[in-house]
Amino acid sequence: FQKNQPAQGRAFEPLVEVKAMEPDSSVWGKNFPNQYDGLQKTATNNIDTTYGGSSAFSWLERDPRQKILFAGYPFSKDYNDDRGHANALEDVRATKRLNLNDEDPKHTPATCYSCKSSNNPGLWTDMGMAAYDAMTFNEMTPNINNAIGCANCHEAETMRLIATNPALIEGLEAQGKDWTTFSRQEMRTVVCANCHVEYYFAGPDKYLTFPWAKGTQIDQIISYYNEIGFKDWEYPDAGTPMLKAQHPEYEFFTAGSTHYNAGVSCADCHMPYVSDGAAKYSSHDVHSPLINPEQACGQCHTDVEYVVRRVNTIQDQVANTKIATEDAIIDAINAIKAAAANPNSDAALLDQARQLHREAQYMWDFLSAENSTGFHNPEYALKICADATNLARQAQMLAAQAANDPSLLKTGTYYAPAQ
Amino acid sequence: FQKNQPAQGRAFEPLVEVKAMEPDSSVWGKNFPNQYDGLQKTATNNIDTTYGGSSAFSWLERDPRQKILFAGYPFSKDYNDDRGHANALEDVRATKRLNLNDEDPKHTPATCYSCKSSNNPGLWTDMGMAAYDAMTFNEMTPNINNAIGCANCHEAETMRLIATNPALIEGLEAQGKDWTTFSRQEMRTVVCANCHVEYYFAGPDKYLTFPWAKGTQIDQIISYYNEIGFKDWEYPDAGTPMLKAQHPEYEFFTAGSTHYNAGVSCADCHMPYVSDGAAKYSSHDVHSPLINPEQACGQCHTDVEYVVRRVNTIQDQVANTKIATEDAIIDAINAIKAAAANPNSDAALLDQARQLHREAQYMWDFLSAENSTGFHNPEYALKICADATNLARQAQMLAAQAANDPSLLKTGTYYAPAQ
Amino acid sequence: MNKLTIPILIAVAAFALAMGAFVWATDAVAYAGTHPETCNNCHVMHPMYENYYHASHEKWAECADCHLPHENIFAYYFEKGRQGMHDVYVFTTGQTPALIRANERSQEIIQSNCVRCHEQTVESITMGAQAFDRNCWDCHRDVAHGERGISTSSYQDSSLYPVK
Ligand code: HEC
Ligand code: HEC
Ligand code: HEC
Ligand code: HEC
Ligand code: HEC
Ligand code: HEC
Ligand code: HEC
Ligand code: HEC
Ligand code: HEC
Ligand code: HEC
Ligand code: HEC
Ligand code: HEC
Ligand code: HEC
Ligand code: HEC
Ligand SMILES: [Ca+2]
Ligand SMILES: [Ca+2]
Repeated sequence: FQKNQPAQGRAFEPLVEVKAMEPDSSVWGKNFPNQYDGLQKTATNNIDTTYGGSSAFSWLERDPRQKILFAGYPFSKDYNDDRGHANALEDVRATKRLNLNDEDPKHTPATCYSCKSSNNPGLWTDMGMAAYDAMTFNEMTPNINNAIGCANCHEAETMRLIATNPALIEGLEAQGKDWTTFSRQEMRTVVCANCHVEYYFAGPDKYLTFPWAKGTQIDQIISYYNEIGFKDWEYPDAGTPMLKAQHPEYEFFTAGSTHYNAGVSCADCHMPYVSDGAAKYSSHDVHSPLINPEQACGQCHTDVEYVVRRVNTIQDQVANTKIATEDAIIDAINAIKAAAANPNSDAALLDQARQLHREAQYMWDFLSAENSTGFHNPEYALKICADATNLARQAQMLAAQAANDPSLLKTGTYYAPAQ
Repeated sequence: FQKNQPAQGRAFEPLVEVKAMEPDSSVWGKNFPNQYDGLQKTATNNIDTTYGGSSAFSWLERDPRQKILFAGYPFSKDYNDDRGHANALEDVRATKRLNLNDEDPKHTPATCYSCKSSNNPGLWTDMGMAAYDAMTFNEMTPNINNAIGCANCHEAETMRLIATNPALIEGLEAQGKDWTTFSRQEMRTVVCANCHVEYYFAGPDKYLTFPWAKGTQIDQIISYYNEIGFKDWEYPDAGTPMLKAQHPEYEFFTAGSTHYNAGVSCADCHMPYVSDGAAKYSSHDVHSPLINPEQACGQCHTDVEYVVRRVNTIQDQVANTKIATEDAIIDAINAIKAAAANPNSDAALLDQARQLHREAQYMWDFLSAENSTGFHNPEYALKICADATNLARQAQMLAAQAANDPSLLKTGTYYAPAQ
Repeated sequence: MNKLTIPILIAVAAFALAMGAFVWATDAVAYAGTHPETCNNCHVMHPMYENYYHASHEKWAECADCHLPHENIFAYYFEKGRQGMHDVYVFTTGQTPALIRANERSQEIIQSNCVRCHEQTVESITMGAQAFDRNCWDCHRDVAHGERGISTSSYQDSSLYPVK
């Protein structure tokens, strides 16, 4: 039925038959012990790199500006770096961002399980995604007992890579794309887009949606959100209708990066071939390629030491520029707050300021929530910083104009001692 | 005498003996006809690329913002793209930037010939660079009768690549570097730094100087200029002490670009090997590598079409971001002008605004005057845009604070109809 | 017969046996030949073989043409033995590194071989007062082992999943 993937025998006889969408990876593991072992290893990984790695260190501690930037939103309470796939369930259940009071209209929906468990493909097929998403997180919990597993990426019968998340299928359709026509190499990137993408919850029933109808570039996503008038939260005291970006690895990488344009896929770097005796297989121990650069980068680059040094250069440059952008946004926030508190402020100008704050911060977040510290697309990262800083400064200027108060133009307010 | 270059015979017998620093390239050409032919070809090149190429198109027409940015300085009168080496003399004599009135204290000095002629190495040796630079352009003209030639790059006896410009030797020495210890591969970049570098004229006698004592990165150069209190001109009505950046290809490329870090030299791309029968030699027809990418890039990159497409992506991104920076600087200029016209403005704040305008515009110019539209170092280019925009917006904000006038915060003033 | 003869004979026999087993187990005799297939005997050499086979020099040169010195026959066989024993030792003792890279000595050998065959072509660029201080493959990155160098994986072949 899938146009791109003709039925095809495996090179060997499976030991056990795995039923469609089997949530338990250990069953698949009987046929494919190397892959299963790899997936298991992601549970205990803990090596860190300069900017990433596998421990769940806190971003709010590492970069306290983010506490200000996310004020009023659960991300200001708890925001850690990601860990290996096998931890997904434990981590989503443990985060302080959850609101488990089902009476509260802002309670966490079941949708938050969407990218954390291999039970999902089966549940979505049985009950439909709309019904799944309409449940609360608490209500869904008993149905979920496996972390990410084989069923999230593979079709059991053929072991093909597939789109399992209905939101991905719909997100592609909205752009007129049909994933079943994709080549194998494309699927080695698209399979990650089941999860490593920007998303939002549409409507009161929290329907999982990827904001891709206008395209997956940052300005297209922003104009999509503006058009539907969506906001994730309102910034306290400033009144800005904010957007939160989440792990847009797929959108960021595919926006003309050098590796994407050269035909490189996520799996090339994050799941390089390794050998076990004579058998070659894809490493399912997915983590930062800087932990095993010989395998991850050495397959294409002869001078591995050089490319790793290069990653450092790029990440340092992005990390520093990102901080300058954060400072500009914080200056804007403080100015908008003051202008909003001033009853004489011009409402129209203030709204313009808020709109620019909204866009500047979303742009910054798009880059910041992307987990490679710019490496997946260095020039895009720096261009986004340049644009976001420009908008943030203009937001501040508009706030000062709204309040007709040049004293709101102070810069470096993050560093100023709190009054 | 040169530590890195042990005396050693040539592989073949020269036909004629070329005397040291021979200014006439046709004499050298008798021994090396291929190289001489190449140099000759640079006279008639006229193919243009999207952002560069060999015709002398006007930057002021292509990007009229530059007329505003250079207001009050000769660059606002005439500023063309560079052409091939053989045109250097014709072009320097023809530019409307010259001031040939020797009575005017602002007359053009002989220093302007420094990078345009193969007569220079001989003249510098005979009279010393200080005496050379103290003459006027008019006075020097009779001594100069050859455009750029072999003597600018080679030592006649050995054909080694050498530093011929005393300003380069001194600029390196100021950083504790001795060019005679450089390897051959390093010289394939450093020989271009005889000319393709940022420079200024020190003191009343216009002594040619490279501002490298603190290093060749942009912030090091800015802090050098700030420390010596140098300015090229004062921005009309704004009163900003401005700096003009000139063709800092060397500084830009060597600031950690991916190709520089990988050991690639200017000559690798701009003077690729070509073959004459069985033997290969360096193309001396120096121009944009996008005109012959198979040779220039294909030696290292198999997929030439891919890398050329990549250059386009990078240049488009840089060109667009650069325009946003120009807009921000123009907004700042207009605000500073207004604040300067306001007798009640706070002088200290206004000076701070000017300082930021000076730095923002120099940063922008460093990127803009660099002739590869960012390709020589894409991330550096975009980081510089981000920083320059940030400073320009802050300059505008300080001007508004100085005049205590939020109406100076208007943005997009370049697009506003002139009053 | 000296009273040491028997122990010596035993020692020699044991040594011969051990060497024989070693040679048999590792297929070390393979090193005597020059066929690229010989090097490919060793599965860790397979990527280099595979990529070499598809690169431009397969028509002209065998592994040994580039990887062994050719100044004279002694240097050739000495290096062949030295390098061969080293590879066999590393391989049989399971110390094969994740990433096999030519060491400095090999690089010098390879460079001298490039120049040996292409002397005429490169004469005018390698000549002069300054040492030619780069490797030919700094530019010609793919002539020897193809685009993918020592890649253990080929590009994912999209034709395996033909569209429609
Ligand atoms: C060319 C190689 C390459 C490709 C292709 C690539 N990545 Fe990465 N990825 C990296 C590097 C390098 C890092 C930085 C790791 C670090 O900072 O330790 C990274 C970081 C990440 C991280 C964070 C890892 C951590 O340490 O926490 C995630 C998640 C990720 N990538 C997902 C993806 C996805 C999804 C795709 C495809 C859309 C992708 N990557 C494509 C090289 C790559
Ligand atoms: C079913 C959803 C899903 C799919 C499909 C998926 N990921 Fe993930 N990925 C996650 C989640 C959730 C986490 C974070 C888990 C945690 O922090 O507990 C994660 C974490 C990661 C990390 C960080 C690991 C570390 O050690 O820090 C990397 C790298 C990564 N994924 C890459 C990929 C790549 C590459 C693909 C495609 C081949 C992929 N992921 C497919 C959901 C997914
Ligand atoms: C479209 C897929 C998707 C949805 C929906 C999703 N996540 Fe995730 N989640 C991911 C991916 C991918 C990662 C790993 C990358 C990262 O951390 O940036 C992740 C990481 C996490 C982590 C570990 C890192 C951290 O942020 O502390 C937590 C906790 C988490 N998610 C909670 C949630 C909650 C709560 C929701 C619902 C509000 C949710 N997720 C919805 C894909 C998703
Ligand atoms: C995060 C996504 C993801 C998960 C989870 C996942 N795989 Fe894979 N798997 C891949 C990718 C990507 C490939 C490479 C496919 C290709 O090149 O066509 C792959 C390849 C394979 C292959 C083909 C041989 C190879 O190694 O290249 C097998 C068999 C396989 N996986 C088994 C499993 C099993 C068993 C599990 C569960 C224990 C599992 N996979 C979980 C993404 C995943
Ligand atoms: C499947 C092949 C492949 C893999 C795997 C791969 N690369 Fe690349 N890489 C490329 C190609 C192709 C280019 C484009 C340049 C070229 O044509 O040589 C490139 C370019 C680069 C560049 C130059 C771009 C720049 O901005 O400086 C760096 C650095 C780099 N890669 C680092 C890495 C690192 C680090 C990894 C591992 C995490 C990696 N690559 C994995 C194929 C790959
Ligand atoms: C990796 C290849 C590469 C290297 C190394 C390199 N360049 Fe370039 N250079 C380019 C490309 C590509 C362009 C853009 C040409 C265009 O836009 O048409 C360019 C443009 C230029 C131009 C403008 C040409 C024109 O079309 O007007 C000059 C001048 C220049 N480079 C000088 C240098 C100098 C000096 C160095 C060393 C400090 C250097 N380049 C190093 C590739 C390179
Ligand atoms: C003696 C000074 C000098 C030296 C040395 C020098 N250049 Fe130039 N170069 C110039 C001048 C002056 C021009 C502009 C001539 C004009 O526009 O008439 C120029 C123009 C160029 C151009 C533009 C050509 C075009 O067609 O647009 C390129 C590319 C270039 N140089 C590269 C190099 C490289 C690479 C090196 C070193 C190998 C080098 N130059 C060494 C002074 C020099
Ligand atoms: C340190 C070397 C150096 C000095 C000193 C120098 N130039 Fe140049 N000049 C160059 C290089 C390199 C180029 C080609 C790159 C470019 O145009 O950006 C160039 C290009 C030019 C061009 C052709 C392109 C254009 O801008 O229209 C003119 C005209 C010119 N120079 C005039 C002058 C004048 C007048 C002076 C003295 C004020 C001067 N130069 C001093 C190195 C120098
Ligand atoms: C803009 C600088 C420049 C000028 C002007 C110049 N050369 Fe060169 N020349 C070079 C560079 C760079 C090399 C490469 C040297 C190397 O790789 O060691 C070179 C190499 C050579 C070589 C060595 C063989 C080869 O082609 O690589 C000869 C011979 C030579 N040049 C002759 C001349 C002659 C004759 C002239 C004048 C007609 C001349 N050059 C003008 C920069 C220049
Ligand atoms: C002497 C060798 C050499 C030459 C000549 C050369 N390159 Fe490269 N190039 C490299 C190396 C080495 C890298 C680093 C990545 C890698 O290891 O493949 C690279 C990386 C790149 C990249 C990836 C970086 C990115 O930001 O996307 C592009 C694009 C590129 N080169 C374009 C060009 C173009 C265009 C030319 C010709 C004008 C050129 N190169 C000439 C050696 C060279
Ligand atoms: C045309 C010359 C040539 C031939 C033929 C050749 N090689 Fe190489 N080999 C090279 C070069 C060049 C390198 C790269 C050295 C470097 O990058 O430092 C290399 C590197 C290697 C390496 C180390 C891996 C690395 O990238 O450093 C191995 C192992 C190797 N070759 C084995 C072989 C085998 C086995 C064969 C025959 C199947 C072979 N070579 C044929 C030129 C050659
Ligand atoms: C017994 C298995 C085996 C065979 C047969 C074999 N190799 Fe290797 N080779 C290895 C191992 C193991 C290494 C890694 C050694 C190291 O890194 O110290 C290696 C490393 C190398 C290297 C890189 C290290 C260096 O010396 O620079 C080259 C080049 C090389 N082999 C060439 C060859 C050639 C040519 C042949 C055929 C004549 C060959 N090999 C046959 C096992 C083998
Ligand atoms: C055994 C002799 C031999 C050795 C060793 C050798 N080559 Fe060649 N090479 C040839 C022959 C024969 C040709 C084809 C005829 C020609 O173009 O001269 C060739 C062609 C080439 C070509 C042009 C065709 C192409 O593939 O682009 C290049 C470049 C080249 N060799 C570079 C090298 C380099 C670099 C090395 C060392 C790593 C090397 N060669 C080692 C014999 C050799
Ligand atoms: C700076 C880059 C560079 C270096 C280093 C280099 N080459 Fe080349 N080589 C080239 C280019 C560019 C060409 C293509 C010339 C043409 O197209 O006419 C070439 C062509 C060749 C050719 C083919 C000539 C023909 O007739 O088509 C051979 C053979 C060759 N090189 C061998 C070598 C050898 C051997 C070395 C080391 C001594 C070497 N090269 C070093 C850039 C380089
Ligand atoms: Ca992580
Ligand atoms: Ca030009």
